[in-house]
Amino acid sequence: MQDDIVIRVVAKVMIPAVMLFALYVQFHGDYGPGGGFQAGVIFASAFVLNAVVFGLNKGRHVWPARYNLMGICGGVLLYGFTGVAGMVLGKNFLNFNVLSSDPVAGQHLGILLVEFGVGLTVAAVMVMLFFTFAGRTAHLRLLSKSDAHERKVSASKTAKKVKK
Amino acid sequence: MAKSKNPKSKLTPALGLRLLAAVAGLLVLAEILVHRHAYFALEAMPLFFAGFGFLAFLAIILGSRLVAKLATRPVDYYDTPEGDA
Amino acid sequence: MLEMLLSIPGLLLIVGALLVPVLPHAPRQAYMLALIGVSGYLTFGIETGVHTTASLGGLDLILVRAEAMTKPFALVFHIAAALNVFYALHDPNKTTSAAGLAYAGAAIAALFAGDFLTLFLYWELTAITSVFLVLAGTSARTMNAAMRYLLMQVGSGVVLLAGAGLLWRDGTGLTIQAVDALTPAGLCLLLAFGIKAAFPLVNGWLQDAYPEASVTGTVMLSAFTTKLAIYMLALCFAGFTPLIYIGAVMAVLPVFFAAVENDLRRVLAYSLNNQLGFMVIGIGVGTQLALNGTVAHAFASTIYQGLLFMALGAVLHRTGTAKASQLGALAKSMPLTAIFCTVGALSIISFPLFSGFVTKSLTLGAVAKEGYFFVWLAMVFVTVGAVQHIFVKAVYLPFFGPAPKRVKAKEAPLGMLLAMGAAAALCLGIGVYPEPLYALLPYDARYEVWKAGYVLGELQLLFFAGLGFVFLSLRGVYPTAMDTTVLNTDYLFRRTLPRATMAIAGPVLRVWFVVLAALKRSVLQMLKISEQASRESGLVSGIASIGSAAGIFLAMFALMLILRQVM
Amino acid sequence: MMQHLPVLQVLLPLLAAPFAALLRGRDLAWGVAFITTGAAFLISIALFLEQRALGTTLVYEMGNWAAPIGIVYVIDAASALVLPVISGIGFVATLAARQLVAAEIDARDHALFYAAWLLTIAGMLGQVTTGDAFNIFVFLEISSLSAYALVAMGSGRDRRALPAAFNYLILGTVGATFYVIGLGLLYMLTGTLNLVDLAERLPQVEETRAAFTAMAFIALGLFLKMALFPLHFWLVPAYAHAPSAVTALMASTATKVSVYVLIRLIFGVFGVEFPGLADAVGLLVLTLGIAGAFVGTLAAIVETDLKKLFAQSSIAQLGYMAIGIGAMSATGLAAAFLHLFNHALMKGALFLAIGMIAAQAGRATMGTIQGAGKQIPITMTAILFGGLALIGVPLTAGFISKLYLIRALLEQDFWLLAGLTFLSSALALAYVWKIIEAAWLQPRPKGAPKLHETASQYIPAWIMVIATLGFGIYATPLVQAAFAAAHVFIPSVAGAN
Repeated sequence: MQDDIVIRVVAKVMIPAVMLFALYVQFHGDYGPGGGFQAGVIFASAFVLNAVVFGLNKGRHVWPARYNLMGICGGVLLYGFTGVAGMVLGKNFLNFNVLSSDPVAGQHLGILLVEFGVGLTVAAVMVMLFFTFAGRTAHLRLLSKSDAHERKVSASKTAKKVKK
Repeated sequence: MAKSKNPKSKLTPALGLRLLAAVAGLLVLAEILVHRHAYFALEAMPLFFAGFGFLAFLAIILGSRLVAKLATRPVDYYDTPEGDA
Repeated sequence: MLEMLLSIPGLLLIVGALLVPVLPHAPRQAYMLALIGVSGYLTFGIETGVHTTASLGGLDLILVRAEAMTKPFALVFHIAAALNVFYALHDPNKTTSAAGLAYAGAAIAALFAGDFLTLFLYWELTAITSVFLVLAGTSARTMNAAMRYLLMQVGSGVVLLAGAGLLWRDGTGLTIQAVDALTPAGLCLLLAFGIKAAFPLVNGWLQDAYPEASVTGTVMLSAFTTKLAIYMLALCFAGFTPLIYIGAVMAVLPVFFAAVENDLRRVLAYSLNNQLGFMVIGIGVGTQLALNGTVAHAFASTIYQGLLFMALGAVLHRTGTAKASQLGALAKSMPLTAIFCTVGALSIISFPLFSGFVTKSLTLGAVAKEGYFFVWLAMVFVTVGAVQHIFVKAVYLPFFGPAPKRVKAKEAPLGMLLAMGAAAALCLGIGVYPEPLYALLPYDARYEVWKAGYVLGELQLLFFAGLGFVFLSLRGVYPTAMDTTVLNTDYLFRRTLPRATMAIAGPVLRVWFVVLAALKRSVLQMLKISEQASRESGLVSGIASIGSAAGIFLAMFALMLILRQVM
Repeated sequence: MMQHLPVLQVLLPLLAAPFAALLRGRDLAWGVAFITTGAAFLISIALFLEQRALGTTLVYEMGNWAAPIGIVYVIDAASALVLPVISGIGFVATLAARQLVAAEIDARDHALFYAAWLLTIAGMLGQVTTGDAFNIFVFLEISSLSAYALVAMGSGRDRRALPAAFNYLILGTVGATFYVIGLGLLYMLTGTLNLVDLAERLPQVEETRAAFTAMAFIALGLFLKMALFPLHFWLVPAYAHAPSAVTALMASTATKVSVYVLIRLIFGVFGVEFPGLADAVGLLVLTLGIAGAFVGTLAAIVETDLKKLFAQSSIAQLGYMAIGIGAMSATGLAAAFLHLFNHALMKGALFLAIGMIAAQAGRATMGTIQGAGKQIPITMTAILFGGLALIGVPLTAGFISKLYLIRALLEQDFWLLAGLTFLSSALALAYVWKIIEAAWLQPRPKGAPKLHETASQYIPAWIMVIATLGFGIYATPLVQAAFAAAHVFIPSVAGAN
């Protein structure tokens, strides 16, 4: 799959665009369709495409395994602490009005931060899921190779017998 | 008041016996001199108490014979466990 | 707390007894004597009437109440307690001295109880503390005897409680006063006191347990329980005529048993039984003179019976046996004990100049005055009996008679001698100068004892009884003591009762075992079924596949909807 | 700070979880878990005291949005009673988890384990505090999913943990889905998800078939999460093959939270007068409850693996809670709350003690504890006390809850049921005696490995035992709290408590 030049060139062009679009969807959630979940998935699809096109190790290189856990936890903590910020500033948990002088601006800021947290977590989860399952194919292939080898060996043995 | 009397075989020393007879006689004599205020007719009878004392003693020994025959058991009777309460 | 301790008589001794085991030997005796002294002084000061009351859950209890009759009993109990301390000077056993003191305290406190509930408390306390005295006995049979003793004593307590309950239910209140014996409550109380006063058919425990107790234990036991019962009978059932005939039977029967019995301490237990018979006759007659007689007799009997028990206890302590068949010629080696024992014997056969004479004559006179001829005759007969089983059998033969085999014995220890001496002095003192005792008696009725005719009659009776003995032994007919077990009314509880219950229980038990076996089989069957059901693959709790679990789930859902329609 | 307690109760473990996940160091994750559960326990006690002092319900509006629109956290007498149980058990289990997890799960997964551990506790606490129906579902999912993960983590030592976890996952999700379907129906009928608001709007639509179906969905979903008799198949393998620490936590809290949610919805939202509730559901719950009690006890009698044995007995005990609910009366509810509280203590004690044995000996079966009475007396005595409490021996907490349960039944004249309850708890004596006999009366088999116990091993179990005995001997405050909780749902008729 890696050596098909057309795919490689198109992928190279597409991946940055996909990421950019993901960010647009992320921050556009307030006014139109979008928001953390959708943006996260799109963001993750960029990495999946990369890994599919350029191979797992390159993919793993771009998005190392430890990013997964950090992404997930980071997202949740971001969401949580935006809420806690509301508490620190005197109001109840998840109260965004107090985040800036004007309550409406506060709401916007709050939503943006929270949605970004969600996006981060979802992206990390999706990439982790992909690599968990994709990683296994390598493992499976190894298995299949060893089966093929055995078949070859047994086939040669029967062939020898037939020759005798 | 010690009365040296050993039962069964030989008689008590003569002195002891004679002493006994003297006291008995004295008590019987005293009966005549003394007037006793009696509640019951029988009690008023002279020498009632003397006779009754003697006969009662014999009756008790007879009675004890009866009890000995009926109500005695070997010494370890209750020691043998027969649902001893 | 201290004020309460001092105001309730006897409580000082009970609480004080707790400290007894802690003290070493010598100071312990002094401490006990001091306690008895203080308690005696306090109780003696209490005038008649109600003193302290308390209320417990709506019931008002009279803790301290003195009757006319209470003072002599309290005094004699204190004297007995003191004598017991002296008597047990040689005995290192801490539990018996503590139990003995508590026992005396409980008995004294019971005297002053004003209502049946407080009485019940002390009644049980006397039972429990006295069991330790029996348990202190050394013979193999002690444990069983103690248990039988405890059963009877606690049984009496339970019956007392039942009586009190019935009284409370009838609304007659719990205060101790004359009770009509023919009501159910009255019967219960009569039985309760009767058990402890060794009425016929329930006297077995007295002859069974007392001789099994330790040397000092028996002496302590002989003083309190029975006299307390007599005191209660006198309070509640004075003048109840059937008591006269119960008393007569109680007096006469033991005479024959005592004649046959070989263990001299058991002989004394029988004689204690017939002394109680005398007192019960006095209560039955119920006149002031009779009651005076009973109280006086109880007073004197506690002392001379105690003395006799002490003397034979000393003999047992020194020679190791109290069997008439093994004792003889002890006077030479135990002269003082012999003398004190003789004084006791002379008192019990009411020989003039001794305490028995001045006290029993009151009862005798009262009975004669009321014209109960046969009862009077029985009482005289019993006096002759006393001559036989006490004077001859328990005193003359062991101390002065021939010794079947060489019995080596030393004189009793000092403590015992002191106690016996004091008791003997008391017997003689009361006999010679009875006025202080008469002053203590509840009523003023008097009976002129020192009339020549009466004294002569008494002397003739005793002397010719003695002659009877001489006559029989001369003819060689006088029975020698054999070592046998004499059956007594406790036979009823130890053989007849168990055999009867087994007769009834036997078939019932057999049926029960059959039922039980069937039950067991069915339970095992059920368990086996449930085991199959619960095994791994079993229907009920095996790891069912998800499909079946979901199936059940949906079935439940459907069931709920159907239920909704149906209901 | 005080007014934020209701949200902190849930927020603390929720936010601590990601932290714990990130901490790879030795015991760091456990440290976070320990501090968080400790704080949560203190908070729940503070909430309990504050609620009792005020007497009314504490309401905490998320983001200051008012009730029907905004999500509110409600602390009333009922939740104030259940919160300390969950956080208390969580704290003590975390205390014991250090030893148990170190023995049963390899070091690499510790951080993730404690993350899931904190999440499941946060989920349970959330279910109890939240006042919004859908929010309950969210927390239900949070606690269940992390529970599935925790159970699956047992596979390191016992491969059968995987199928058990998978079973648990599927059935748990089926239950949760039924719950959310029911919720959807309710939302369609009433247009609101706030519990109080729902309760007010429901009477108008009570008669419709949809309302009853919604109630049926919700009730059934929770029956499964609560492991009521026929729907209990997931529980025994899940508890038996999960890591010992997880069994200790789950057995004492997971099903109890579902019981609380069931009470909160059935009595709080639908109310006792809801048509068809008393007779249809009530009757069903009673029969399933008593059936569960017998099945659980009989299965426990024949069981040899200790974890399975006490898991079976959990089904029986849950049967008793169901009976309490089925009685549909204030005393019945109070009995259910009492048993919810006491059972958590008893099971906590038992599984913590058994966990210690399993950690040492691999599997805690009748064989491993044969003659162990002399080698590890203190741990075995903890199990003994737990067993006695299960039977309902006086002076233990078990007795108090059985007492009020039977009283509730007698008040409703369910004479047969009271008898059966009594019989089944007496039957429990069989499996407790089986353990006592194995531990003390039989000699230790020759080759058996030597068991040993250290203070840090048996202290958590003994904390629970002391709590069981404490609440058994001096039970009045607990009983009053239980009745206060019951009266939140069934207002007390004057006189009848």
